[in-house]
Amino acid sequence: MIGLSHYLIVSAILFSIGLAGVLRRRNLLMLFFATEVMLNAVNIAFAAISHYYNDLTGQMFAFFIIAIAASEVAVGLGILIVLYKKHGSLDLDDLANMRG
Amino acid sequence: MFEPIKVSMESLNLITLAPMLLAIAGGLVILVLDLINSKLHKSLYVMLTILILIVDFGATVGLNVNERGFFDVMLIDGISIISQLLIIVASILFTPLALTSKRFHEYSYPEFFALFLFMVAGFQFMVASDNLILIFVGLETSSLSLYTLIALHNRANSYEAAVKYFTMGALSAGFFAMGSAVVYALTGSIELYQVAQVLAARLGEHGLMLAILGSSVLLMAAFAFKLSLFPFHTWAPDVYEGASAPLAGYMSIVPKIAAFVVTIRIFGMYLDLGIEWVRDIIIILSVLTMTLANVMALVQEDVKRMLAYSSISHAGFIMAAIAFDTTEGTASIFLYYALFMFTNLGAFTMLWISRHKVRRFNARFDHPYEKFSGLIKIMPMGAVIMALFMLSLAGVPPFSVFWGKIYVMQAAVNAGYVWLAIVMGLNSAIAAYYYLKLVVYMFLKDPVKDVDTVYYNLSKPLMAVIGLATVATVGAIFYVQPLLSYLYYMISASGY
Amino acid sequence: MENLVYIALFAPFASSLFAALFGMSPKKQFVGIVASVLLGISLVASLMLAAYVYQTGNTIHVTMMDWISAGDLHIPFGFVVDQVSVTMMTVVTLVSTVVHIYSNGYMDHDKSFNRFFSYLSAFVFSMMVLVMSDNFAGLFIGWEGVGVCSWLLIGFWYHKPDVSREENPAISPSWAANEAFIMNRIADLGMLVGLFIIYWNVGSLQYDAVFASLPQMSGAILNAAALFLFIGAMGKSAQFPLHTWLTDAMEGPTPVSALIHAATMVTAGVFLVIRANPIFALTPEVSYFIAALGTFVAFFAASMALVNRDLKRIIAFSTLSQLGYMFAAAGLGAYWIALFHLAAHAFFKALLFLGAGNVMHAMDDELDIFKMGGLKKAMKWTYLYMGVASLALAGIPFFAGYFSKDAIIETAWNEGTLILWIILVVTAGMTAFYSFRQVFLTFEGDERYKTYGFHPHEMYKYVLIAMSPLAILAVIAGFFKEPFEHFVTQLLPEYEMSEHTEHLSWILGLIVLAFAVSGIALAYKKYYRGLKRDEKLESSWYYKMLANQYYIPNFYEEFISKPYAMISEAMWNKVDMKIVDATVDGIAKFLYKTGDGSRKMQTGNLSNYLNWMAVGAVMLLVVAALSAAVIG
Amino acid sequence: MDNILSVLVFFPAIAALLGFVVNKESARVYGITVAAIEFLLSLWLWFSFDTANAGMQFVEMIPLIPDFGVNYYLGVDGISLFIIIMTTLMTLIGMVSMSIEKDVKNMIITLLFLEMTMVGVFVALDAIIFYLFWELSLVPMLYIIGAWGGPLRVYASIKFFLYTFMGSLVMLVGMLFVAYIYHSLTGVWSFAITDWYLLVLPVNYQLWLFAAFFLGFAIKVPMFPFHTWLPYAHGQAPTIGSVILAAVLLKMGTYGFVRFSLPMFPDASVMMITPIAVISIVMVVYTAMVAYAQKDMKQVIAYSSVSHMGIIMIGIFAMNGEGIGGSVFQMLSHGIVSGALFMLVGVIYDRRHTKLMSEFGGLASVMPKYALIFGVMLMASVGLPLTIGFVGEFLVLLGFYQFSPVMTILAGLSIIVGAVYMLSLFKKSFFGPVTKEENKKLTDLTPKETWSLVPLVAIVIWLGVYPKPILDPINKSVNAMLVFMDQKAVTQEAKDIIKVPHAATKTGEVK
Repeated sequence: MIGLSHYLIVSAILFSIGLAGVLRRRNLLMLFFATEVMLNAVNIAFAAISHYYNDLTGQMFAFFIIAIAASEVAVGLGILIVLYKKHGSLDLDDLANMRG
Repeated sequence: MFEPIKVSMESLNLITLAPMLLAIAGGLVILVLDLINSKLHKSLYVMLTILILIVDFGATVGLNVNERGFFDVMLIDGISIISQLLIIVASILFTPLALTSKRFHEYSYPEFFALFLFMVAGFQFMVASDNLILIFVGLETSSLSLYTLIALHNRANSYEAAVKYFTMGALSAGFFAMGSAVVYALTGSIELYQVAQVLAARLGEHGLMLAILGSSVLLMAAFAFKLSLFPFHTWAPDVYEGASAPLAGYMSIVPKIAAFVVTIRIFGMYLDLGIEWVRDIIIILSVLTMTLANVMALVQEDVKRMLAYSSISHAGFIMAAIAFDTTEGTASIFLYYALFMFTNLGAFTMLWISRHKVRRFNARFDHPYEKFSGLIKIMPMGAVIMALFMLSLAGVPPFSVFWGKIYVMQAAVNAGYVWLAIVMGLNSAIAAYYYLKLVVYMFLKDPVKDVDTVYYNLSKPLMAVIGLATVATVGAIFYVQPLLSYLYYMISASGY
Repeated sequence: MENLVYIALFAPFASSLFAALFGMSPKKQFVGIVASVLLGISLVASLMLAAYVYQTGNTIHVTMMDWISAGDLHIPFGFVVDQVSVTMMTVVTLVSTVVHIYSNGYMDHDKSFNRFFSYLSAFVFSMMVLVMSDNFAGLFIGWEGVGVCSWLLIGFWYHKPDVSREENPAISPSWAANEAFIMNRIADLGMLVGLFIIYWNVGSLQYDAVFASLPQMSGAILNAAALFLFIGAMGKSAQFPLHTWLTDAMEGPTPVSALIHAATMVTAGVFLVIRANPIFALTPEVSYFIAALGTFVAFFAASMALVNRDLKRIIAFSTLSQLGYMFAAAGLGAYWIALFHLAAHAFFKALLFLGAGNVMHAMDDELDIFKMGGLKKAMKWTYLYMGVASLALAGIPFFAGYFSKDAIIETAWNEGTLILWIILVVTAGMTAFYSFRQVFLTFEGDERYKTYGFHPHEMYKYVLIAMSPLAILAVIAGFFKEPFEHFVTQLLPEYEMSEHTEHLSWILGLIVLAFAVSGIALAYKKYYRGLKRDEKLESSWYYKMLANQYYIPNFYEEFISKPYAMISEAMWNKVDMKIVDATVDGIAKFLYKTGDGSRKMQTGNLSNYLNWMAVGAVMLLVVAALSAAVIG
Repeated sequence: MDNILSVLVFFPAIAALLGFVVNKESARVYGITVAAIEFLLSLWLWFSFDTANAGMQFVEMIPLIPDFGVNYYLGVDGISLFIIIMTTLMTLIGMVSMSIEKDVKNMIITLLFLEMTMVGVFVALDAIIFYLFWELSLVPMLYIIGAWGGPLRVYASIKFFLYTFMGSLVMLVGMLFVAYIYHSLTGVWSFAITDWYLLVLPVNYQLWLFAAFFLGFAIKVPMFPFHTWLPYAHGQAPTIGSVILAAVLLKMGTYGFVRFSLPMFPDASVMMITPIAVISIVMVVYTAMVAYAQKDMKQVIAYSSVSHMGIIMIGIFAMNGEGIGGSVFQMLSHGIVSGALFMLVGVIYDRRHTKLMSEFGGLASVMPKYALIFGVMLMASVGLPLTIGFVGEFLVLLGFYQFSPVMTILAGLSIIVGAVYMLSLFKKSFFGPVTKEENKKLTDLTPKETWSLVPLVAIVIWLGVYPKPILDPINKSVNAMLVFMDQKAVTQEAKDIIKVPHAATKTGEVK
């Protein structure tokens, strides 16, 4: 029987994968995907907990996260496109003009 | 079986939503105006924005203390009102900086002002709720707007800044969401007051502390990012540098006020529950932040970057106040920001008026120290005023930041953290060095040749802003008392 | 009478101010005259006061105004004219007046003529304050005042450059002046401590209050007070080991040497002991120490005088030696005899110095007696004066020194301090020898000065006349011994010889006389005919040691001055700059370095930033877990 | 005129603001006029001061931040009165003698602001107002050193600022802590010193607070080993800067000890006598030796300041009327004398643009008037009786003797080592033949210089001969303070050591 803890473990694994992606990826686009993975991991958790408590709040939260993730992508991709136009690259390591 | 949902308008208490709605509506109006006539001058938008914010301010002032509204997700307590007021005032003060004598292209887009108003609304939502969803929505609304505004500055550095801020913001959003999920898992609620009740009831349970630890660390990481606390501060110098000076100044105040309010709500709750290690991590973060940011600021070559580190350090300084969990401590946060606001406004405005389209002094920086060399000879009043702001930031009495500092330190002493007060004092002394460095450049060095255009961007509105900032910085001693008693009243009314 | 007190006191002050008005202008003869007249007025006033005190036996006590009052301390400017102070006043004003008149002639060609009179009168004023004050603090004012005037006057010819010690043992007038001032300061610290002891045990610094409360004070405190006061006296009266400044002080103009470094200032130490006799009378150990030290110095100084070639230094050593005699007397309790010798010594020693001044004036400031000889032809009167003074100094009967010095030697016998007596007697012989060695080498024998191209001439007439009172007193002062004793013992304790001593006194006198006469005879034998250098003697170690003042100045230089300078240098370069300041700068540098180091985390690379965030989260977790574990 | 203190504080400040409008050429006259009026006002203050009253006079109190206990609270007593007068006097004289050619107007405005802060420090009776003026005084001085100073001016000025700033921030924490205690005991926030005096603190609190205040004051004094900013500051500062710095700014530290540390923490003060005396003796002897090693005239005087401040410190901790009264008097004395000495060095620096003693020699022959005044000041500096320097030094040593004879003797070495470096300076510069060609044609004091120095000479002698008019009010307030400390002290040891003068017990005056 798949219980709450299973969902939570999946969520935690997904979150960790996302985090690892954020930390390791050099390509900005991949990095965005990684953050999406993290947010979706949270969504799984919320949905599962919501079910567990039989409470709708968690699902609501998940919906909001989906919405926000969508707008994040919108804004983020917009910035990325401009950046790509300017730089011609989405590699993180090229993006270190300001430091110190 | 299904009962019709009855929602009475009174119970919704929509007035609590009015301020944010006003700002959003204002933003929409600006967009519509642009649709009708796309040739309108930026000054119209600036003035419209200010007007909208003034109305917003009026609506906020009119709110009653300790009310809830809109299915109880809106929380209008004392700190929500004062923080909204501070946010709006700061927004009003920073808006006229668009009216430079030289044209900077982001301000020619009406979208800039619409986004600005949406951002303000987002911050207002953040502070006016104890519902984690609403906080998250407000946070993201404001952040996404802010990223865009930064990118609008249309320079290579701005994009870089926006991307860095955005990416790290996304990660912190992940942390926040995960943290909320853990809280939800623990308590079955995302309303902070219910969370507090549940936790209080279950606090003795075995293993609960571990979960609380996880949630609070995730949430703390999310807000430490927003508050630019060490080691989550790394974005701040780059973003300040990449953003335009007004936006950088704005970022040093408003998002932090909003984030502080949320931090107070969440971690104040933990502290009230008697979870002592929260206090420790707050203090450690605070000490690390103010010290390391200070020493890093010592070695900066660019004034704006130095001010970025200085803002980080100030944030660290104030962060400690949360750990005291006293009315004075909470009051000191708002007092500090209220006073800091004017000085920082002035300082960043001074940078803004000296901003050139091309870098004339240094290939990398817009505002290297050399640029201000001998400013006393070129524009004496400008130099004196800038020096006043620097001294204020350094905490020299009787300028505004001093009163904030002393109040935070008094709160520390009262809460029994005398050593922390001493650390704060010593940090202020270290900080004095880099502020003085600018004073030294302005007053004690000779001008670099061919610097006729230091006050390149100066215009009447900017002069007015600087004048206001100067008066507020110098005359702080005269309004600290009413400000303090108002803050005190509001904060104690909301039980902090 | 009060007015007389103020006249006596302030006439020199007025004189000083008057001369100071012209201090920077070229020589004005009237400045000297006015100064001399004002000093004369002071002398007359002092004499009138002396007569008054002598006749009525009353003392005059005036309080001018408050000086310092703080806490419980109240110090007024108060002056007292009693038997002791009036004696000192008379001696001081008399010698001063003579010296002032003398200086008109001596400083004739000096471009700083006016300035000289200003300093000289200022000195007299300070000296008067010193002797007349009714409290220790007032005495200290005068004490320091004479010190400063002495500094000014020794360094009067400040423009002279420093030379090596071989060329001039005093290096330069300004060097000598500083040496004198600093050495005196060392002693003054002792004196101050003495005052503090008195104040905190008595609650006042007034003489009468202090002396009245002596019986209630413990022996240890009295001893300490006496000892510290005497340390003060040692500096001013140039007692060993603080004696080197006195001979170097001869760099000053000769009238200064006569007035300050023979007749008045250097006797201030003796005066202090006499003035504070109630304290010293209660502290026999300290008193005995004083007597022993005085005796030692008497001998020690005389030994150095034996071989010296410098006209003025010889007299300076003799002064030192005679001061030793005075301290011996005072230490042995014969305060009035000490005072008597002080007065008598003032007359003949001033005369001796002024005579030396005449010689210098004649010899273009040459001081080496080996280069003189046979001056009697050119300087008959000076020869006479110096001869008389030397006779008095040697203690030849019926001259002043005979009465006073013999009394001291007799006292030493009377007290049963046989060793002191022997030393003092031997010293008397040495005194006679070096005095006449000097007189003979200067005035008698072959006229060596001719080979050096000098053209000696006698001093101005009026100067010689002005010196005459001193000469007369040097001869006759001794005859006033009885009335003097009667007069001052109204205030000072009586000192009577025991019957046994009384009985032997003529033998004792004869012994002393024998020593003195044989000293003169030896001098006559060796030097009357002229200078015969004895190479072997002069190259002997003891001759060299004496000629180099036992190498004490060299010792001071090597072991005090130089190390002090070296340590100071090290304190500055090593400690202050390298340790104290470097620590401060080090902290600043450390912070700066930390900044430089920590900014490296700001790589600009977004990936690193994100990693930092993760690190931060982990760090928070660790800290929170640790904290939770500790707190529980 | 009850608000004369406010007038004294803000008159120069307002004048400074108006000074921005004054024409450059007239700025100097403007400054001198303002300073002269300020000086006359301070004399009027003295004139209307009730010498029979030991307490605070001309008290003004306006609430500023009542919720936080900060009031605009001013007053003077015998201790601060004369320091204020000295401040206005030295500012006036400094301005008259000023030889700066560059940016005179800026200098005048800066000096007037500085004067406000200096007067403010000495009249403030509210700790926060005190702190405000205390910190604010750093800014004009930073500018004076940094803008008109020598080659190392920036380093020197920043060092000066940061060092003192650091110390005073710790002191600020101390102040906040006292306020906290006051609040927790009375339920009222107050930073008024007179309120704080009433607090009877346990000994351990006293010690900690003493330490906090000590750091702030000690750096300002400056006490060994916190003194190294001073030689740099003096060495680089222009003459006027050194004059004000030595005469007034250093006094803030010692004044702080008298105003805060002693009455507020009597037991801690008594317990700290020995350590402080040891430090002070080190200051006296060590810095005097360092002074002797200097090659630069100004550095000699700079280090001599440290040495003299050591004497003042010892006097303050003598815990009796003689010592504390003497200390306060010595503050005035040192202000006048060191100010004058710095002016004198400035005179020669203006002519030769060097301060190295090796460059001179024989100045007495070339500049007799200069040598005369230098000589008088030198004698005052070494503490010759009948000059102003003696009275204070004598009283201090006398006072401290009661506590420890041995340490008094060690401190008394001051009169020897002081003479050593001063006389050596005088000999090197003024005596001997005129060796350097440049020195042969030096002109003696100009009328401007003469007229700024002669009043100081007059004061040096007047107060040396007749210090009573100043010593009496000082004494009165000091006695009252001692009575008060004695009553307040918690431990018997402290009560034993604090000596209340008989004069004070007789009249039974209590503040």
